[in-house]
Amino acid sequence: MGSLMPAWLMPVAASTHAAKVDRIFIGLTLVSAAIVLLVVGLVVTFAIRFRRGSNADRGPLPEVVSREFEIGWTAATLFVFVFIFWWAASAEIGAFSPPKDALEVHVVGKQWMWKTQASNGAREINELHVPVGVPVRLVLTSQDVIHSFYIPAFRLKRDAVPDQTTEAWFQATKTGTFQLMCTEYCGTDHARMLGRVIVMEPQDYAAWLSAQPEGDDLAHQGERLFSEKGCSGCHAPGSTVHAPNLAGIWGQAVQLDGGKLATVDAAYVRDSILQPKRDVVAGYAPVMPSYERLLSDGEIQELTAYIRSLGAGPREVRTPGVPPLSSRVPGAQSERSPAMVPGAPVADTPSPAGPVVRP
Amino acid sequence: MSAPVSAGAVWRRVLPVWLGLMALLAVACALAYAPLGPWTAAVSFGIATTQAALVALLFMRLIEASALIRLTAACGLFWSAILFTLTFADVLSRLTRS
Amino acid sequence: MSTRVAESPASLADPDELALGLPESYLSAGGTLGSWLTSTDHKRIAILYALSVTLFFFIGGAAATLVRLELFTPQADLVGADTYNKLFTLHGVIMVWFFLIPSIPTTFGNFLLPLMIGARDLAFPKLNLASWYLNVIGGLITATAVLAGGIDTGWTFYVPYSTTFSNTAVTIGVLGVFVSGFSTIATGVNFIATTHLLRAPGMTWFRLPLFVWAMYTTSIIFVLATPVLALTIILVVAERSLGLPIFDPAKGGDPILFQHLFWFYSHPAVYIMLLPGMGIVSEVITCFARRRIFGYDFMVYALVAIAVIGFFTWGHHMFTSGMSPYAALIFSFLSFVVAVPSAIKVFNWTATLYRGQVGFESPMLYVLGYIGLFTVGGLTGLFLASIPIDVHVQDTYFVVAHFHYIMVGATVSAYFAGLHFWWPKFTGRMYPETWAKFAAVLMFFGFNLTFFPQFIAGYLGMPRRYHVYPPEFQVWNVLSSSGAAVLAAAYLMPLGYLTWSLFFGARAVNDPWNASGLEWRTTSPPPRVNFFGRPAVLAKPYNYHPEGAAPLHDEPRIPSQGSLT
Amino acid sequence: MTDPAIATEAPLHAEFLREPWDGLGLPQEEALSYQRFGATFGIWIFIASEVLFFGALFLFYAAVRAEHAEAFATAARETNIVYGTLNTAILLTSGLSAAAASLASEHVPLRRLTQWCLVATATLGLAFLAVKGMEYRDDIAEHLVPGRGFKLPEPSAQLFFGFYWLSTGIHGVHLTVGIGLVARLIWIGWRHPERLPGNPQVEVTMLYWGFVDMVWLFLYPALYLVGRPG
Repeated sequence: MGSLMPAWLMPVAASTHAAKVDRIFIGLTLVSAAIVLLVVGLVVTFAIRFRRGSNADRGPLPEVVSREFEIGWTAATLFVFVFIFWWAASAEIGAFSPPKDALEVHVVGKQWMWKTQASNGAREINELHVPVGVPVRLVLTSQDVIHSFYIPAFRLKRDAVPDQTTEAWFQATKTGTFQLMCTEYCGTDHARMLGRVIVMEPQDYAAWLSAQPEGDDLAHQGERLFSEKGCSGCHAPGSTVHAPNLAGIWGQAVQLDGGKLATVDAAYVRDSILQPKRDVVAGYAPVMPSYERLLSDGEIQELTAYIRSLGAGPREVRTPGVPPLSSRVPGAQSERSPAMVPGAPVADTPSPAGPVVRP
Repeated sequence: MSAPVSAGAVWRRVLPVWLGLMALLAVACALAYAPLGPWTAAVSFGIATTQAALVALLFMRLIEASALIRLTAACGLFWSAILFTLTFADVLSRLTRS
Repeated sequence: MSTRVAESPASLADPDELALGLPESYLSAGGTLGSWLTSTDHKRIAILYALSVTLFFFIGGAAATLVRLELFTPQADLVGADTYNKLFTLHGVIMVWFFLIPSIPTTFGNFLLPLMIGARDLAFPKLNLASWYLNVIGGLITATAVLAGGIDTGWTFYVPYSTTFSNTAVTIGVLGVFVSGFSTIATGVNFIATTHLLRAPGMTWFRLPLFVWAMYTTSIIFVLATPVLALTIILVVAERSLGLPIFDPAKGGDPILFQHLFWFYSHPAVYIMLLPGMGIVSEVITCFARRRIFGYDFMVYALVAIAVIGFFTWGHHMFTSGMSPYAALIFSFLSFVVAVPSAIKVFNWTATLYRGQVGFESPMLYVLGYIGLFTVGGLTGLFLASIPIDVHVQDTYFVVAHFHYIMVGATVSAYFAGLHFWWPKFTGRMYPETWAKFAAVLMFFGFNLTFFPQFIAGYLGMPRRYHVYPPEFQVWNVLSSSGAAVLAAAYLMPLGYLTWSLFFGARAVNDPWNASGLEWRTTSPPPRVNFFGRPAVLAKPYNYHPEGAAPLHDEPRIPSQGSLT
Repeated sequence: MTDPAIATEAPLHAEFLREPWDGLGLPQEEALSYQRFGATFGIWIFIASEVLFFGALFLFYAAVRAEHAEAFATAARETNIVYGTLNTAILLTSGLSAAAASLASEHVPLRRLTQWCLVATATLGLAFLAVKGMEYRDDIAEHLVPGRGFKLPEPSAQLFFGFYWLSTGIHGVHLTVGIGLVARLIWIGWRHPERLPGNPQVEVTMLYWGFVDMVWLFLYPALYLVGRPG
């Protein structure tokens, strides 16, 4: 079906989802072209054939024809439209939830750059390196206004909303460098909030990852915070305060006060840190203070990664080429984006996507 | 309904409504302190709806208005219902997700 | 006056027609500025509105011209980032609230609604005049925001950018929109009451011209959607200027809730822009095909269905916003459903041409262009209702192209069709037909050249609201900007020849198109009281030929539609 | 289409008849009654529009409350239920006098009753604003204005008070407009007593007043009755 459209009219398709979207797009284009040709063809034909004073036959139309035609084409359009809805919606439902073994990448948008932190420790600015063929789950948030994370080659777009998390996922099918853009208007340099997504072969990715300075691992940062911010005072196993032990709870269902069940995931952990009194686990007193304003979004993400590393929940990541968590030591974070560094002068031309390069 | 012609007739029509409204206000105020759990909001807004209905039907005379005017008032409610239903379809499913 | 008509060989007038010693027209009843600015005559208020929307159209058009010029190259060489952001915001705000939404209802609607139903005026003439003042005051307040440094939020005013981050004159800008909202609601109240209460004897609901139905359904949206925008604006102003926490995410507020409230208004607002154009097309196409409209009842149901279902679909603007995916599916389905009545209208217009006596006067050329542009705009709407495609093209030029096909390609074509169709009735003058035909054709091609490349650029991934862009998109932007130059010329042309016709055009007869509506059963231009005596209606509209019979060449209208007493 | 309730023995005043209702070719009495129906219909369309306006306001309240139920309960406990209940009673009573004014205005002999009911309505409206002013003063003294130095620690409690100030403010503006409209009628009744009975503007104003009452009936539980049992 892809051959029906000239290549220069279609953007590069480099994810599993892109192929599906293109199929629906081409299908809809064909249906639409047929309808446009039908309508324009009929309008032109009627207008010429029944032009004023022509000799065409103009016998009266029986009333019944009109009614049957109306019902006929109403039903036909409704049928076609509902079919397209079903087609598009089923593709969408199939892509609702990411595969369990996805690599998790936290994305923070801020005026006017993208910061990414993979759960295996890689932190980048305006760049994202991912292995080909591996599902990647994006957890997005923003530090200021709404941004939108858009990779045309993956047909992927998701808004990053301040103080909320949104999710999306993709699985790249081609190696190369692809454009990343902001598509939710966010102020002066909205048009320069660009970046690159670099898709690599798994072994190249592993090599790239191991060449990264170590110690900026999310979970280890979180571990440090866990004691610095005083969480361990209550949540550590030997604590005198009666607080839930966090080991092994990731991905589990916990019983809440009031009988509800909650699954321990990023959103639940975030809520428990910021609004601890909202969903208290059954059997515990609501004594925890809120950490709202005491922790940044990034720190919450690090704490979440730490809690997650404590328990092998169903979503635990096993990424090729990543050393086990215990073998890595905490250290200073480093930012190493060659593309854009905050504060650096911005060129008037945005950085082009560049040709697709195989590393 | 025949239109009243004396001052007494006017008051006979509106005073009972007012008494009902004041009684409902007292009930609402008292029930707000009752330990009804999650039903508190339902009860207090239920009473408010009843009061509003009394005002609309009897003070604003919707009960004797023509079908056209009643339809107009119903349109306001129906469109508000669209606004609430579809927005809450999103808000509630986002809330329960987390 | 009558002698001049008789002398003019170009005039189609039957000399007797204007020589009856009839009362003076609404135009000559007082020539001072004061007599115009205090008039409660719906026809004069329509002219006032026509002047103000034309002014706003050219202000918004000037901003669009600068935007398109800037986009000619990928670099920022004409204006900087902030100026560009203010320009597209100005273009959007002015065009949406001060041109597109008031355009057809307040000009054609004001002028024609009472004439078409055989009334002397709208139900509340003073309210009508007040609505014009509110509209102009709103427009001036928004224009003040430009002088105060401009607004850079885009016409959508998304929070938290508009409330806490933008350093521009957002408050003044949105207050202008707020004030104009009162004007819109006042117009809606007036039109609904007029349609219900002031129809002439015999003018039953199913004898109403479709333009009246379009005005009626538009008014329902005016009245029920605009207040939600007003409240949303108050929320933004309260947060931005009064410091009350409303949507502030740091305090637990929900920016997505703003989008729900905004689009609950702004999606139906698209139908505010669309339905009136559909009304005009139905009037013009029947007249120049000399046929009854195909499936009148279905055309009415379709208008009502679009107006009502249009309120259920706003969420398709929010598929990527982080809205719940289940809600997205509901909105996607409802968006497909609302496309069905639009499709029915296109098929019915096409079928109306069948076995007609089709003439190609300038209003008809605009209408034929309308059908093509509306079909493309409507079908690309299906792409945007499909969630996977929408996720890809949301906030790209694909969306920009789609809504310009609907709101500019279709609606502005309909606006010009109506302007040329009723110009003789409004002014009593004929315009140069050759120029008008040329402008119609130029507008169609200029429009397609401007906006079709944007579909491609959008699918290739060019985001909207970018003043610099990756160089691979330049070819599409060059095409688009060249088209914009053609389009600008096509829009300026009517301004020239229509103004010329006011002074030098031939006098128009009462019914130059041999059309069927009640508005043609009075003089051109009509007198203050609209009709001589009380019109009565005896048949369905578009009575161009007996029911069940074929239209004959230039057959005179059968005289049962309305009578001049 | 004429409304039976307003086709009454109200006097015929030619000056009430306006364009375009005078050109319908109806007898004067019928034209006047038709025009009155038009005015009532018009204000009801406007009220339907206002329902959506306040509907959106309450939607905002409901959505934020659904998300922050606890904080809303805590915050709502800080509102002054005495002032709130007193104001509700005042407004309900003004609704009584408004309804009585509307009924009485249809009869010439009840002109004085109409006038007194209008005065009572406006006075009760002013009393409401006075109580509201005292409540505002106390709220400010108790640091219930969102921002720096806000009384409660939870950030989302500020959202509740954002809604509190905004909604009572909007309602206050509506009420002030209502008082202005009633004052205009009182002025008409005082300067031209014969123009009050049968004047369509009485019913229109009183319908608007009734709607403003209804809005408060929902604001009362939303602002004052939340979180009281705790």
